[in-house]
Formats: sequence, C-alpha cells, structure tokens
Amino acid sequence: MRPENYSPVQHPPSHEYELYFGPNHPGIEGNYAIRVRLNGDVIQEAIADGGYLHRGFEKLMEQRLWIQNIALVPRICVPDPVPMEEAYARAVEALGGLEVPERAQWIRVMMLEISRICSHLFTFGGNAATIGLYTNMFWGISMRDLFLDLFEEITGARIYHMYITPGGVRRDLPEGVLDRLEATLDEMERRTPEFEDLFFDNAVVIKRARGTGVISLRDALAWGVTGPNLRGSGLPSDVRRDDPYLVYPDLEFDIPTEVEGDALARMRVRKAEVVQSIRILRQVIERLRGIEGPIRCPLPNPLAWNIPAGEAYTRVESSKGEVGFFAVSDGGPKPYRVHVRGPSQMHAVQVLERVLKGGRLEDVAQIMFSLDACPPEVDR
Amino acid sequence: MDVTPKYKGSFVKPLKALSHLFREPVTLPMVPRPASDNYRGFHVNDWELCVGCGTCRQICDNAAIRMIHIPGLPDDPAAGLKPRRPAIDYGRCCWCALCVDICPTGSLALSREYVHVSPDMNTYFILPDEKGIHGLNFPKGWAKTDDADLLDLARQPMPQRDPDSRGDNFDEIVHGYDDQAAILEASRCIQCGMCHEACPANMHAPEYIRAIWEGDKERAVREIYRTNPFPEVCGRVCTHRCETACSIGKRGAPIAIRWLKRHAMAALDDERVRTIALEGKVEDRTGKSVAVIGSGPAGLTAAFDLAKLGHAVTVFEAKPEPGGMMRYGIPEYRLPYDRLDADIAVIRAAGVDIRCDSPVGPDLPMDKLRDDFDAVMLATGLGAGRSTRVPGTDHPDVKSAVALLDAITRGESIDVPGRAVVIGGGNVAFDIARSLARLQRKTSGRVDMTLVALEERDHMLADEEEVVEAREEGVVVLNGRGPRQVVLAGPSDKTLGGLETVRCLSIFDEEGRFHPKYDDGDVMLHEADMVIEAIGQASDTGYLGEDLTEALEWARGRIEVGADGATSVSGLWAAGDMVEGPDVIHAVAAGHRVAESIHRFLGGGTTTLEAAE
Amino acid sequence: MSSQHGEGHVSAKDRLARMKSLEEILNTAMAFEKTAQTFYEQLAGRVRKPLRELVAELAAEEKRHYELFEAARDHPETEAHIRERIAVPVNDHRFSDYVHMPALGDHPDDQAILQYAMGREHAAHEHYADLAESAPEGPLKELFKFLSDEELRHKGDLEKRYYEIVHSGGV
Amino acid sequence: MTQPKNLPSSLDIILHEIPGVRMTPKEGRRIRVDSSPDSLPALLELLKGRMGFMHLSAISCVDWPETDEFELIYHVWSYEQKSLVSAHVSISRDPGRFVSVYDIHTPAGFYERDIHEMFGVVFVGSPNLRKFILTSWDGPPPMLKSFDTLGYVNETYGWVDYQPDWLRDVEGKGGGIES
Repeated sequence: MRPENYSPVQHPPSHEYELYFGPNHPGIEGNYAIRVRLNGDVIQEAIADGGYLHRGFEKLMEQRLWIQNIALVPRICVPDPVPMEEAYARAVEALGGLEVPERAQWIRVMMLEISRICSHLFTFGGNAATIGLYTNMFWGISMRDLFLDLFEEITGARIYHMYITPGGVRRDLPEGVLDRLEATLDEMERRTPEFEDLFFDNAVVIKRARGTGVISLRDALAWGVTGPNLRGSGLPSDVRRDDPYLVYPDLEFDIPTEVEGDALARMRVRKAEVVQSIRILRQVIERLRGIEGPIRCPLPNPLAWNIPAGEAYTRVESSKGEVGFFAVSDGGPKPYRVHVRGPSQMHAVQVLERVLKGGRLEDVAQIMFSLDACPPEVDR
Repeated sequence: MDVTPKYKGSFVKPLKALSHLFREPVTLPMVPRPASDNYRGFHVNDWELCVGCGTCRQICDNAAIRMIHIPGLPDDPAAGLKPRRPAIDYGRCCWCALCVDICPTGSLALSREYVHVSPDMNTYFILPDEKGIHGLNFPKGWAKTDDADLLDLARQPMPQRDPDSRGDNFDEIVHGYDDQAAILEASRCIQCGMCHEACPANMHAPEYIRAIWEGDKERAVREIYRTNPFPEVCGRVCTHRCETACSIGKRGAPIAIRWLKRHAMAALDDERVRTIALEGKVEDRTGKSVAVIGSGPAGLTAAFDLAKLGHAVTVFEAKPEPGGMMRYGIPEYRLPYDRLDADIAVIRAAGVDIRCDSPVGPDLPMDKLRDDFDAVMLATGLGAGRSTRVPGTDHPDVKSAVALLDAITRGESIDVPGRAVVIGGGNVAFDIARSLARLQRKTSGRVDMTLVALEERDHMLADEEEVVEAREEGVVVLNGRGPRQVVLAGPSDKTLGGLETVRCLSIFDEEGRFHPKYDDGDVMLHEADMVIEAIGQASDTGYLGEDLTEALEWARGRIEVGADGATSVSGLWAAGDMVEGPDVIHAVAAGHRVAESIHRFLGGGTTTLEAAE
Repeated sequence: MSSQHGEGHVSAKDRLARMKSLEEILNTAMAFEKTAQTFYEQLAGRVRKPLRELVAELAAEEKRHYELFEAARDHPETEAHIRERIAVPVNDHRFSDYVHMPALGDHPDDQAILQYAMGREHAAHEHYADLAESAPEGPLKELFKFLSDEELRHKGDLEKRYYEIVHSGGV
Repeated sequence: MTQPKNLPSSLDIILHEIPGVRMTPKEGRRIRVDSSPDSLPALLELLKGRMGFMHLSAISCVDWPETDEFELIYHVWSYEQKSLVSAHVSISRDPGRFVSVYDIHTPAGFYERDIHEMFGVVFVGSPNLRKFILTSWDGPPPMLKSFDTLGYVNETYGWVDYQPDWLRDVEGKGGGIES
C-alpha cells in the first residue's frame, strides 16, 4: 500500500488509531513500511508493507545471459551483497557442472566473511541509532569503510562487487592485499572493546533491548527464522556448517548462540559472529598465501553458453540468515527461472508482524533492526 | 561483562567515546580520493586497438553501449576494421565491466576516474577514447587480464593424417572436426559479423556458425547455400578472408570458419544437401538461355543462380571434367574429387547443362554462341603458366606447374624426376611440390624436392599450413632465393643440370613496390632433373577471336568489366580469375554478381535469389 | 632484372674521350626518348588489344620525356651552357644501345614488354642520374635529376605491375 | 558433502506410504521428490513429522506455458538430517489453484502470497493473499512468461535521446548511432 493512496479505514470510536510507519526511516535498511494499529503506544496489530524496492530482478534474470546476471544479483541485498553472488554462482555451477578452483574457493570465503563483518557493523550502527545512540552508527559505518576499501582494492567496486562469477572469481587478489586485510582485522580487534563499552555494556542499550522483540525457539522454528535471529533464540544452526559449501569444512569456527531470543541476544550473536569471521579470515589469509593456481575454471564463450536443462537449489549463510537461490535451466542461454529466497522475506514480514504485536511503538524500529531485516531482499 | 538478567549495564563505560574527541577524524577532505588500482570508473577505449566489432554492445546487460558510426576511421572489412566505436550511456551502465572482460582486442578498460557531476543529461552519454570522460588521462583501472579473459583464444585442433601416412598418396589430409570439436569451435564465435563483411561472397558465417553450435546442421547448410554453391570446395581450400578479419584473431586464433563449413557439409548426406540447396528454385522457365564458357567456380556459380531463376544454362568446358582449377589445379589431398563432384552434382541438379570437352574455338565459334544464346558469360580463368624467363627456361625439362598439375589430375603418366626444383612461393608452388614429392615417394621411396621462393619465411604467399606440411613431407623450402638461370648437366651435355639461384636481399622497396635486390655473391646450384616454374598464371583469350578482342575494352591486360561483371559488349559478361586473379571465393562472389546482372538483362527485374528466399 | 654493372676503371684518356657537350647529350637523350616513343607506337599497332593499353602508356611516357627535353633545350638558361663539356657516364654505351636497337620479337607478350620496358627505364634512370651528377648547377642538373627520378618511379610502377601480372601467386 | 548414507533408504521407506511419489537423490545433500498434487500435503506432513523436515526454506513457482502447467517446488530442510528435499508438483495453469500448506508450514504464508501476486496462483486456505509488493499494479501477474517486460516499458514510457555535442559533430559528418 502506498501512502499517497492510503485511506484510513473508518473505525468505530475507540482508543485505537493507525500509524503508517515508513516508508522512509533511518531505522530501516532501505525503504519499507509497517502499518501499525495502536492502543496508546501498544501495538495491537502490525502489517508489513513492502514493494518500495521492487526491481523485478527475478523477471530480469530470465531475460539475461547466464553471465550477465552476475551484475544483477549483488543488488538484491545492498548491505550484504556477496552471499547473493555466491548463491547465484553456485547455482550456475551446479547446473553447468563447473568446478571452482581451490584458490577461488578461498577467495570467495574471504569475500563472504568480509561482507558479513561489513553487514554486522552496519546493523550494529543502525540498531544503536534506533534507540538514539548515533555515535555507534558513525563508528560502525567508519569501521565498515575500512573493509569497503579492501573490497575496492580487490574487486574495483565498494558496494556492488560483481566479483564472484560462475566458475570462480573475476580477478586474482592484488599484491599485498592479504597484509592489508590482516591490518584491518587487527584494527577491528583493537576497536572491539570500544564497541563493547559503547553498546553492549551500555545501560541504555540493555534497558531498551533486553526483553524486547522476544522470539522463542519454538516460534523461531515454526516461523522460518534463520541465521543470527535463530541462533539468538538458541539453535546453533548455520548453513556453513550444516549444508557446507566452498572450503568451509576446512575452517575452524564456532557457532555462537544466545538463549533469550530478544533484541539484545540477537545483537550479541552478531557481535560474536564478527569475532568468528575474523577467526575465519585469519585462517583464510594463511591458506591463501600458500595456494597458487587459477582463479576461475575455463568458461564457455558467454555469448554462446547454453546450460543443460535442470534445476538447482543453493543455500548460503548470509549475515541475515539463509539465502536460497532456485535456478531452473531449460537448456538455453538464459535462466528459465531464478527464485531468490532472502532471509528477510521471513524476518521482515510474518515474523516482524508477530513480534511487533503487543510491543511498543518506540520499539518498532529497534525490533526491525534487531531482526536485521533487509527490504531490498524482500522486494527483489 | 555479565549477561545475567540482573545486570543493568554501565552508564560510565559509554562515556569512553569522549576519548575520540582527541583522535584524528575519520572523515575525508572534499577532494576525490585516488581510486584503487583496478577501480571500475569511467570507460577508456584505445581507438587504435578497437576494431569496432561491437562485442561490448552485445555483452552489455543494460543496453548501455551503442555503436557509433564515425566517418573517417579506418574502414577495411578485409582487415576486420569497422569505422565505429562504442559510446557508453551512464544512465544505464552498472559498471559490471563484462565489456572489458570480453573485448576481443583488449582496447576497452575502465579507468580510475569516478567523479562526474553535471545537471546536463547529455554529458552522461560519452564516446570514450584513451583519455577518458573528461580528457584527463586517468590511469587504467579494471582492465583485461589473461586469467580472466572471457574469450577462448585457442582453436580446436584439426585432426589430420600424419606425414608418414600421407606422403605417398593423395588421400585427403584433413579428417574434419567431430561434432564435439565443431560445437566447441563454433562456441568461440562472438557473432560480431566481421567475417561476413570480409568474405568476398558475404557468406553468412555468423549464422551458420551459430547453427552449428546449436547442433542444427540443416540450418547451417541452408545458411551456407544462401551465398555459396561450392561449400565442399570452400570448406577445404578457401583462402578464408573471414578468418583474417575475425575479431577473435586479433589476440588469439581466429574461429576455424572454413573447417566449420566443412563440418556442416559433412554432417548431411548429399541428397539432403541437394534438397536444401534447391529450395527457392523457380519452377517456371523463363525461356531465356545463357551460355557460360568455363566451368570453374565463377562460371558454375553464375550458372547455378541463373538456373535457379528459371533460365536455361549451358556451360561449355574445354577439359574432360568440370571444375576448372578446382579440379585441374588443386591436388586431391587438399580437395578430393568426389567432394568437388558433390558440389557440381547439386549445380547440375539445378538444371545446369555442363558440356565437357567442348572448347570454344574453330568447332564452336564465339559468334555462334552469341547468336544462339541470349547472354554469354566468359569464365575461362587463368589456365596458362607463367615463366620467369631466366636463361635456360626454354629447356624441355623446365615445366609449368599448371601443366603438370593438369597432367596429374588427368592421370597421365609423368616421368617423375628423381630430383626436382620448384620456383615459386605461392600455393600452386606447394601444390606441385607436394604432389611431385608424393609421386617421388611412391615411385622411388625417397623425396628430393626443393622449393625456392623469393619471399622470406614470414612473408610467404602460400598458407602457413602449406609450408609446414610440405616440410613435414620432405620438401626442402628455401626462402629468399631468386632464380638466375637453368644450367645444363655439362658443357656438352644437353640434359638438365639444375637451377642456379641467387640470394634475394629484399623483394620490395621502401614504398612497398616489387623491386628485388640480389646479392650476387651468394649463388647456389640446386641440382635437378626437372625445374618447375610456379610463379603465376596467365589467361589465354585467343578463343575470343580478333573481332571480339578488338570490340572489348581491356584494362591492364584483362577484360574490363563493370561491378556486375558486364563487359563493354552487350550480352557478354566476364568473371573469375581471368578478371580478378586467382581465388575461388572471389570467383564465387563474381559469379553471383554476373548472374544477377544477366538476370536483370534478361528481363528478370531485380529479384534475386536472396530476396526470393 | 639484375642490375647492370659498370665497366670498371677508366683511364684519364678514356675519360677525356667520354666528355661530350651538353648539346650532344641532350640530342642523344632526345633521340633515345624519341626512338622509344616511336618504337612503342609501332609496337602498339602489332600487339593484340589487351596489351595495347600498356604499350600506349609506355609511348606516352616517352613522349612526355621528349617534350621535357625539348623545353629544356629551348630554355634561355640552357643556351649559356649548351657547349659545355661534361663527363658522360660509363654506361653510355649501354644507353646508346637502347637508342638504336630495341630488341623485342615481333609478337611480344605482356611479360616481354614489361621486361623490356623495365630494362630500358633502369638504364635511363642510371644514365640520367650520372648526368645529373656531372651537370653544372642549374636547370639542366635539375632536369636530369628530375628525369632520373621519373624513370626510377616509372620503373617501380612497372615492376609492381610485373609482379601483379607474372607473380600472381596462386590458389 | 555427500548425502548421509542411510537417508535416501529410510526416506524411501516412508515415501512408499504415499501414492504418486518418486524420489531422486542428487548431489550435495539434495533430494528431489516428484509428487502428485494430491499427495503433496501428506508428503510434507510426513517429512516434517517423521524425518524432521520442519524448515520450509522456500516455495518456488515456475511457469511452463508449453505444457500449460505451473510447477511448484517446496524446499524443506531438516535440521536433523541436514538434508534438503525439494518436492515438485505440477498443477494446471488454468485455473492456477492449489491447496495452501500454511497449516503445516507457517512460512508458506509469505511464499504463497508472493506466488499469488507474481504468478496468479490461488492457494486455497492461505491466510493472506492480499497484494504486498505490487500494490498499485493492476496488470497481469508479471512473472508469467507471457508478460513482456520490454514491451510493457516501451508502451508505457517514452524514450529520451541524448544529444551530446560529440554526437552532433559525428552526425554532421554523416555518422551517428548505429541501430
């Protein structure tokens, strides 16, 4: 529903009223809206309203060559684009029978984990901002910027990298970038205590976030919650471990969980995940220093590339949860169908509607951010 | 930090943020920061390298690239140069840089320039050169790398007979691609169409390559027959201008277009080919008749077209079999006779009446032909061999390559020389050298064959594979040597002793003109029982008779024709080697033009077979 | 087509004997061009039409040269030098041979005509080049130089044509 | 990353209980199951109850105009088996009606709503099939193969051509944009 043609329903006289929350709000990663019915400041009902960022990617992908879609997929999720590239590439690889060379697999893991850190920093800053703590936002964004510099160096682009391609990656790593990644990780670790002080040990945060937007493990499983949100409710489930891809089986990392299932728990899971991503990245750096070889398997001429008929469902653990790509080929030069399953399709709609119910108006933004809902992923 | 629900958090710790007051700010000054080494900024394009193939436009997923025709740029279809360059619409570009990764020449790159601010929409549509969007010469960012090239620059190898199994026979050397290799080879094509424009006959190579890739060989054959009734021949011995122009060939091996054509033809049986070739044949007869003199590619192509258009065509051939140089010049190991016969059978099936052993001359005078037929086409080729005329070339054991090849085709017995020297560096020279070498091996088990060419190794007129294969077969190729004289075996011995050659220092002068310079201090004697001259051919137009010769206009010793092959004499056309010099595909192209012109002359209007289809 | 070689060392006496006046030189050259022109013109009547154009072109070329000499001879500045004696190149003998005796069969073909013409142009080029060397500074020197270049250029054109026609490569 | 060894066989045993179901194990913890439309709810029920396939990862819809069918694919994940079953059913395109599985898998609510919006399939019993993304859209379901995006754009919007100076210069010389 659009605000301009929104006409409030005539309600019988009551204390209830409706509020159109959005579509522009700093507490949301992209344009999105929630209609809330309130009694006082207590939410009686919340109705998610998307579509502001619908770009028709699934339709467009049917009209483009297999290789051309690498330019579209990162745009499905702005703050965490790499898992989209990975999921699409892997779907094409599964359909086309492509083997990704080892070096490329490690580089892809590196990209995925840097992207996870970036996204968590973004969420961390945004989440704090929803409760009025803007310093965190600046810190999160500025720290993220250091990682974006690395992206720029590796891929030539800061946000939409269009770097992972079916069969590998598009360029080898520049000289010395592993050293600079290491230095950035050191800086990240140096600053972690500051984030701790500023956010996680902050009385305001704890007061606002504890007990807010609680999802029980049972509900989480029933409602299709995944990723850090599910782990915040206590289930140590992670696609990287359960349905492994690339070289994740060769890596040591823990799957952090919290049990409370509230906004604070979810943020704490993310904080712990950043630590794990740093741990992964340090292993990747070490391995990449010793692995030479091609960065991409030979590909057919992209203008004459038919992929055998079939279908593939690939899953990737993004910073927000389970990303799924279902790709169908009819044997032609373009995908017959690509269905994108973003974790926020659950988190930002049915889950959000349920969690908000009974909550307070001032918590809407925080709850949404604590779920790390990504509207562009919902709308596609 | 405590996580128990009781823990309420600290009010003091967040105040540590105040310490940041004394830190260096993270914000950056308001000047553009230098971009990373492989940044994807605005496009740059090296116009010297760019050939205008338009592959960037094809790969662009946002239709952000338009090709701009720019008059004045090099426009050379034969070299694969089109006078056009890509322009980028930054209202559509998403900087995926696939255009860079696919660019066949490597001319396109993204620069490290990334700032452009303007309220004027028109400034977002740019025609990039090597200086970039604002002419600021920013360094290249994302550019082509070897390990990320999207094009396959290596050709599928052609399976063929090894030297041992081919040196003593005339079996075809090339086996042809199998389906798998053909599809892989066809898949390398980027469909830029340079080949189409470079081909004298404008064959629809992109279309048939694509059809082969799709496994649809019927469509491939159909596309081939649109412009060429000699696909079996051209699939083997074409001079493949298309491959010279191929964009993939700018950095790698061009698509093996010729071999792909051969593959498509081999995939269908002759009956099916015939059906496809005769699609579109006009069933109504026009009642007009055309005589074609000479059954080489030019004559038969015109005959085929005209017959399909409903005219009664009779071809007069002096030799016992049709095909001209394709039969009597090209050795069988390059072009098996049965494949040539297959092409000619299709032409006959179109209704063309080919009469062999029918030389125009006293028994069949030119005047009679002109009286009996509504139109006459001359396509008698270059049948006579040229001689260097150095001293001694009048010796009976100095032979002409053309005459010898003719004799071999006819199956005449030849006194195979124990030792032979061939003068010449073109394909004909190699044809005779390799043919005689086979006969030598067959008769005596050993090859003693020397080929002397004026040209240096890198500038041979013959195809590269001819040189390589000839060497494999035992032919000694000597480059940079010019003939000085043919010598006798001894002062009183009239038998042939050999050929004396002198070192050729250079063939061309600074202006590229033929001007051989010799080093008289470097003379070699090549002992031989036979010397074969294979330097060039001449046409014999004596059959025209004095009157017609006088009536025709001539230019540089050849009959002068218009673009459509019409001579200055009404009702008379000429085409092929005798007009344009030796080349099958040029002859085919000329044959089409003549057919179209004759058809128009006979009142057929402007309908062409292409249009009729 | 191999280059013509000089006759080796020449004694001082011989050298003196080889001095000719400009007038003589000019007359020889003009006779040379005239003879050639006439020769080609006559040849044009004998050859078949396909070759006639080539021969006519050659005749026209010679005629143009003749006219250049004529203009030079009648130029006022030439008058002053006309009796000066200058050294005549050593291959004068060969040059003069062409003046008198153009040996080409009755029915030459294109190759023979071209070979003949190239030989003639070559001799003329060398001869005029040597004359330009010996001639006093002035319009005459310029003329010889110009003609020498002309003959060379023309020879180049003929050679290119020769290559196209005779060395036509092959399928 | 191969399949847990015993899974296909134990699945096989269970699936025998349902008519019209065929199982195809695939690479990388994936199992394709083809089911008749009628058996689908029972299949999902059984997978969830007996094998722990409780996470409905997605429902995908594919339009096959040639056979006049919609293919619906239910991707269910088992946290216990660590495997993904993709259950394929084909339903008639006209009318595109199918039963909702919301009562088995709550996430189906969103996916069914999405497919309804994009393909026009009606899921009987689905709690909420109101428009979500295409609120202001009254055209045909856009993900249908018959909907031509480019045609729609060309009909709906005008083109504005650029006229930069360099282009005018080139056009002045007889060149210009090639079609």
